[in-house]
Amino acid sequence: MRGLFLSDLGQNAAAALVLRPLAEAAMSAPEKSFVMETANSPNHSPLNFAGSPINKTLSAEEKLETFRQMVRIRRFEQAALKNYQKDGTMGGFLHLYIGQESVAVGAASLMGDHDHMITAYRCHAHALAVGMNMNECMAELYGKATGCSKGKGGSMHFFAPDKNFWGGHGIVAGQTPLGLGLGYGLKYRGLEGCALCFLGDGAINQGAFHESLNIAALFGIPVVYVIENNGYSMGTSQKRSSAYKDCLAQRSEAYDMDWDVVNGEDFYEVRAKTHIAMERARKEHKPTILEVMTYRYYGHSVADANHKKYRSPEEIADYKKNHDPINLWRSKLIEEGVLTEESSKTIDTEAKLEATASTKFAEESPAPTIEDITNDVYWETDNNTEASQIGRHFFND
Amino acid sequence: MRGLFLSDLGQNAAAALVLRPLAEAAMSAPEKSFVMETANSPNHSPLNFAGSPINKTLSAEEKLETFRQMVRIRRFEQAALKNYQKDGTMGGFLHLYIGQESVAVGAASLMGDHDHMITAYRCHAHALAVGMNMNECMAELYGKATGCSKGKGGSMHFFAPDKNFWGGHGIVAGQTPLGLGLGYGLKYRGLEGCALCFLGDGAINQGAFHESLNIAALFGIPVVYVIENNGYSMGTSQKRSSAYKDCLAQRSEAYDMDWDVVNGEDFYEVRAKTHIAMERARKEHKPTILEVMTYRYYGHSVADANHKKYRSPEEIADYKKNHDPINLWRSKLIEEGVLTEESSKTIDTEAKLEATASTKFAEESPAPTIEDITNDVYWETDNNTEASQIGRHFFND
Amino acid sequence: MREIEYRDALNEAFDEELARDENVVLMGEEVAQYNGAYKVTRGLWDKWGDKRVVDTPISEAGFIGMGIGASMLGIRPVMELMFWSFHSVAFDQLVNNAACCRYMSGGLINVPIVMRGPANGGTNVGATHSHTPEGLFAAFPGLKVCSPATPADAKGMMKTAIRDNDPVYVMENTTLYGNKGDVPDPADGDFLIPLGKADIKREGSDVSLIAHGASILRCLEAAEILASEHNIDAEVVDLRSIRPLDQDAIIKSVKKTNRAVLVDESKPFCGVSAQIATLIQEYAFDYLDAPVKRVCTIDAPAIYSPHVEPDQLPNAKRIVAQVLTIA
Amino acid sequence: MREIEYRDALNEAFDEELARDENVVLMGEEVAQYNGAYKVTRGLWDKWGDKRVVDTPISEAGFIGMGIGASMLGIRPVMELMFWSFHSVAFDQLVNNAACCRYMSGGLINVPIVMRGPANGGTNVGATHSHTPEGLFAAFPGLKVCSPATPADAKGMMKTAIRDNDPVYVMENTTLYGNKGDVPDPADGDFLIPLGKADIKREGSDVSLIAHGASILRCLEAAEILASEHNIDAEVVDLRSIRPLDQDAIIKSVKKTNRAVLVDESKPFCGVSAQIATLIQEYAFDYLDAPVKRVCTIDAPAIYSPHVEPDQLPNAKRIVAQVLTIA
Ligand SMILES: Cc1ncc(C[n+]2csc(CCOP(=O)(O)OP(=O)(O)O)c2C)c(N)n1
Ligand SMILES: Cc1ncc(C[n+]2csc(CCOP(=O)(O)OP(=O)(O)O)c2C)c(N)n1
Ligand SMILES: [Mg+2]
Ligand SMILES: [Mg+2]
Repeated sequence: MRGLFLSDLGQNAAAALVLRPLAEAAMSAPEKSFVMETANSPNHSPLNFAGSPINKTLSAEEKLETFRQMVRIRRFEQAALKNYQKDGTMGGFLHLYIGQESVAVGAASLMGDHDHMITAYRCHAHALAVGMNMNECMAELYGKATGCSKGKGGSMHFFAPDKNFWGGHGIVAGQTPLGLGLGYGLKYRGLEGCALCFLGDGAINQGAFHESLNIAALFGIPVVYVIENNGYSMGTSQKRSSAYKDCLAQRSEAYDMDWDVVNGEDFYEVRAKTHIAMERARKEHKPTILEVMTYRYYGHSVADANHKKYRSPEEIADYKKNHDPINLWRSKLIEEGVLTEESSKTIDTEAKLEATASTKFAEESPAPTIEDITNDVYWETDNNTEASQIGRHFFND
Repeated sequence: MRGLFLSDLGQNAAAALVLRPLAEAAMSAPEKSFVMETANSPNHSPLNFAGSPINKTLSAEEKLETFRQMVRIRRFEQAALKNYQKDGTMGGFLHLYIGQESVAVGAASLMGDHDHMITAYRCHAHALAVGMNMNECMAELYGKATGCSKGKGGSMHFFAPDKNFWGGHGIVAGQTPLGLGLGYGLKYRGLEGCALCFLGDGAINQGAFHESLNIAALFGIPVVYVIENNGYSMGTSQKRSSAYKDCLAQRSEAYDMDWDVVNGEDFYEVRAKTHIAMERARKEHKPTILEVMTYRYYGHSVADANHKKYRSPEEIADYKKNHDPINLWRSKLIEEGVLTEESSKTIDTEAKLEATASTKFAEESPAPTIEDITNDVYWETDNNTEASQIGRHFFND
Repeated sequence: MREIEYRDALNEAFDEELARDENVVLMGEEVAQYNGAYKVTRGLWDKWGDKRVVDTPISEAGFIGMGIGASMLGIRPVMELMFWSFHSVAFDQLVNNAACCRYMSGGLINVPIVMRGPANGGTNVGATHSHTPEGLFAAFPGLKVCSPATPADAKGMMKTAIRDNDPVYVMENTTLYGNKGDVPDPADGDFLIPLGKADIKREGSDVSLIAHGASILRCLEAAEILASEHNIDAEVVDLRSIRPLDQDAIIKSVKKTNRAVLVDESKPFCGVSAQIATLIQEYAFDYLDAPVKRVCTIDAPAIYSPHVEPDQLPNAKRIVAQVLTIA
Repeated sequence: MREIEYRDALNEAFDEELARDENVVLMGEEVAQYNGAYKVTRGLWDKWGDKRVVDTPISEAGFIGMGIGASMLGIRPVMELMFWSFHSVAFDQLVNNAACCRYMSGGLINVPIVMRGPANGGTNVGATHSHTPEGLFAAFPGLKVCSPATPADAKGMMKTAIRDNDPVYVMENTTLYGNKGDVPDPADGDFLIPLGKADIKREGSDVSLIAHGASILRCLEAAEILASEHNIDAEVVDLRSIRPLDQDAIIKSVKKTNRAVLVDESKPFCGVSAQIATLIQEYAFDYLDAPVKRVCTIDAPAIYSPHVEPDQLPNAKRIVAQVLTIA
């Protein structure tokens, strides 16, 4: 099935062409006619989503900015990997997103003031995409007090509520009810916005996700669940972890909910389809499941020594060579005359320098202290409120 | 929607007529042609499942026996209700099944040596249907040492492993992975059988159920999930608790699993469709969801004082008058010449007497003792094994 | 003062807080149209409508997680578990997302939720429905847990819990809902009881009976028997709040009486009483004339039988007997 | 004797029990084709095949409940939680169905399952992945819990757990998997260590250090420092099994040394150490020369930072300091 995907967008994407009535029905009129046209194009050749209204509105500078973000994310993670392997100072897990950059950046590029994002442990890209800076992110990996979570969260737990980013969560699918809650909060407050909640292809089999889907559909919650389908949950292929008919997103039909399948290597498609789902959430208070076909080049985490066993080296090489979202986006932008080989190099060099600088920042930052351990547990004690003075809150002998 | 059900089998049942390809595909040839015929009968009049092969094999005595079971269950529960209200000696909850009898009895009548059953807290009928006797059941309600669970389980927790009955479970949907496990155990041991796992229409929104469905389909587990859809979870109607397309059973499609909708007031239909699902499990190791449309006359439990508020008295009265599964089965059997008014009365009288006798048995039985509290916790300590002699197992001061 | 029922005291707390803060929203199974399985939210849906009082599907992980997510945006969900026992299907949301998000974000996120519902045995509903998880949740730093024994405490602590900016888990009790007690009139002003403050429900000098929730009533009964039949003057310390915990009040009482019997409906292994015993032996070591003793629920899953369950739980008889072993 | 790694000792236990009893089946996420996230089940799928070693989806409630259901039919599932921390998404199955089915059926049902996986901090994986729930589960009557500190204990107790007819929850430790230790050769016969039997890992006379799991290694380090730098002769009692608990060994040691420091990677509130302290003050009251002291994980969610996490956990330095307060 993954093989198919390589050659012709695969079974899931093909299914999307055939089985998209709900998504279409919910589209605004111009979007709809756009997709209808392309969906009818002969022999399922890759669709051209550049003409989608939401992509047409992109200025050259905005396009460059998304490219820059993707490059920055990749360079940040490559630096993180190097740092991780350099010595033992970085601890815990390191789940790299390399290969999937178009997904987080595409979605983040659509976020307005009242749109919120939440994801799982593979969260560096989402963090940078919403505007967190490399310094605070790298320092967090180093467990430093200057990290975005003061060294308390680590790689899996980046947060930036001021940028509408709510983590970074380690328990598989544990974030899915939280994402629902973000949407609930928006609707409760009467704000026109939506929650973008990311999860993996393996995460869909957790009970909390299904409970969330039912409530989302029943209550009409403005949430978009984005399954980043990279084909594997750790060493387990999609086929070995999930029962499904045509694709994973289709599980939404059980709840009479809209869905779509997205070719993640096409930045325009990610934006076009995510935008439709976000609008459906914002304007109609209707949830959607999007399944974005993507791929991670590295193992599940840096500790995953097996990742060339459960996937063939050819498969990985083919993705890198023919389906890399950054390469494809670069080609497209060069083709469009928005980017040149040279400016592309500059962006890349800047990103590398920024990553190097963030490493230096992280290395030179102070570590948290033992006293810090018991801060950030309770709002009340952190703020030394009257309430916090009453009774014992901590029980260290 | 419930209103529709009253007049013409309702939306769910209508959906079943239209959307049944999976179920049909899995039928054995004669069953299939049988259903095809009736499904084509004009203007959706109730189908006649009497001619289904599994029903044709029923002897007159067997038919009478199923009737007797249904009557016994109703009389047992009516006695239990009376006893519950008599004085305070019966404790806890009492969830009555009255109105739903055809479902448990229909399914139980199909069980062979290697078929197993498990259900939720509304379990008296299933217990009696698999052959547990009224004495042990009534004594359990009384919390007596002679009860099926020695007074330790109560109304929600009847068990009879020797009769392939595994409870009686109080946490909504908590039994659904256990039912999966029974099927897993059968397959592991190479036995041709299946697990019948019952749950309510409200229970389908629990995460554990969805996890079970995915595993059931993925691993090919011989389990039949029977949603007893009585229209309400406590005071919440199906519409207010679940998002769905045409019917609840259809959620199985998310896992590429077979499903069907069953008119629970028709004993022949319950048997015919349950049999198909059981055979699919036994022979093909394929799970099914069946949704049986049924109704409870009483409140959620005896403590439910509201049940005439969230349902109209007319609705309840209509079910009792026009859709009572026992009445309908009686009429059918009289029509077939299997039962007479007189023999029906005798069966009823015997059932009443049996229930009265069980009340006496329960009342006169001894209560468990304080010492009994710490029995039945560990197999090892109960059996006084060598292992149980090592270390402290209980921590009472 | 007015006498009102424990359930009505809670109801009043919700009503007042719904009026005070438009971000307060009640949710749970059957809390709205059905008025609550135990009628604690009676009339509130009628009064406040669909937005403020919300019926949820039977999806505890889903709706509790939803409440946590919404609370991060400033909503203040007050969520009912029809029984606290059903925590088991939402445990991840309760102990990870509610308790750890603040920490893992380095303090950037607040989770001002209240989880509430009854947590008690004694109504013959069997092992799965009779859990008393006060200690279980208090064990997780980041959470607060309280367990009011009287209508006044129920109202005052519930209002405090709703205003608290951290997750507070309030353990009510089906056997207390119908109890009446004095509760200040709302006309006399906002009535709040802080978390972390114990209450001496009976003064005494010979032995400290330390408990919370319904066990307080058992202690008071036992104290009467001890006084009348054994000439023992027991002090009854109501912890009210398990975390934060009024350690000072505990230690002060034990230093006065030199003897303590802890009464705790938890199971004995690692129950709240184990924590209190540990603190007493540490902080009042030189004042103890006898070991700290405990009266807990007899160590087995909750038995159904109404004939035996009362004896599995702490009761006056068992408390008196335990006191006599050290008096 | 052979020296082998803790992970290989476990692996050997599985292999032997798979051979001994055809009802034994290993299951969990990545246990088969991937050889286990921590390689504890390495080679077993190759050897025993799809039926006996089973990869599951990420559905802990689903597959653990499935194992419990299958165990009622006589299968003996040995189920891995990739981290014990993930108990939170399967809690209902773990504490209700596994712990209570026997009871609620009046003893008609057996649930001979083993749940296993690592339960520890110290690897910088943050709050949600560093829970140590020994006490949490031991609190539920019906469950057994053990926590081996050495390769030999790991093998011997795992084999016993698999043969036990009740649910046994084995808490392993990622920081121990690579440790080597003597384990008897299989050629010398079946090697079993009973549950409920503590092990004196170091004899001493001045103070009892009581612990389990990786904390035992911290105690042994501390004991060396206490001996060499402070002339204090510490006894190290390894509980090994939390429930059943070898209370006799604990009390015997304390009666000898008259002082106890409990070392416990749980959080302090209602942790295993609270239960042990309670028992000691009750059963060795007259023998105690000082309060029982504890060294627990500092009371906050697990911090990520590798610079600080070692100090949040019990370590030799903190143990020595605590011993010195009562020595
Ligand atoms: C409840 C739970 N179970 C297991 C794990 C361990 N685990 C972490 S990530 C992962 C695989 C998830 O795969 P997927 O959802 O496809 O996301 P991806 O890693 O591919 O981004 C597993 C099994 C966990 N963190 N939480
Ligand atoms: C996890 C959990 N949540 C809530 C409850 C309380 N409860 C018991 S039965 C019930 C309604 C279930 O309705 P349904 O599944 O339709 O079954 P029915 O009672 O109609 O047979 C509820 C909410 C419970 N026992 N367990
Ligand atoms: Mg994946
Ligand atoms: Mg129902």
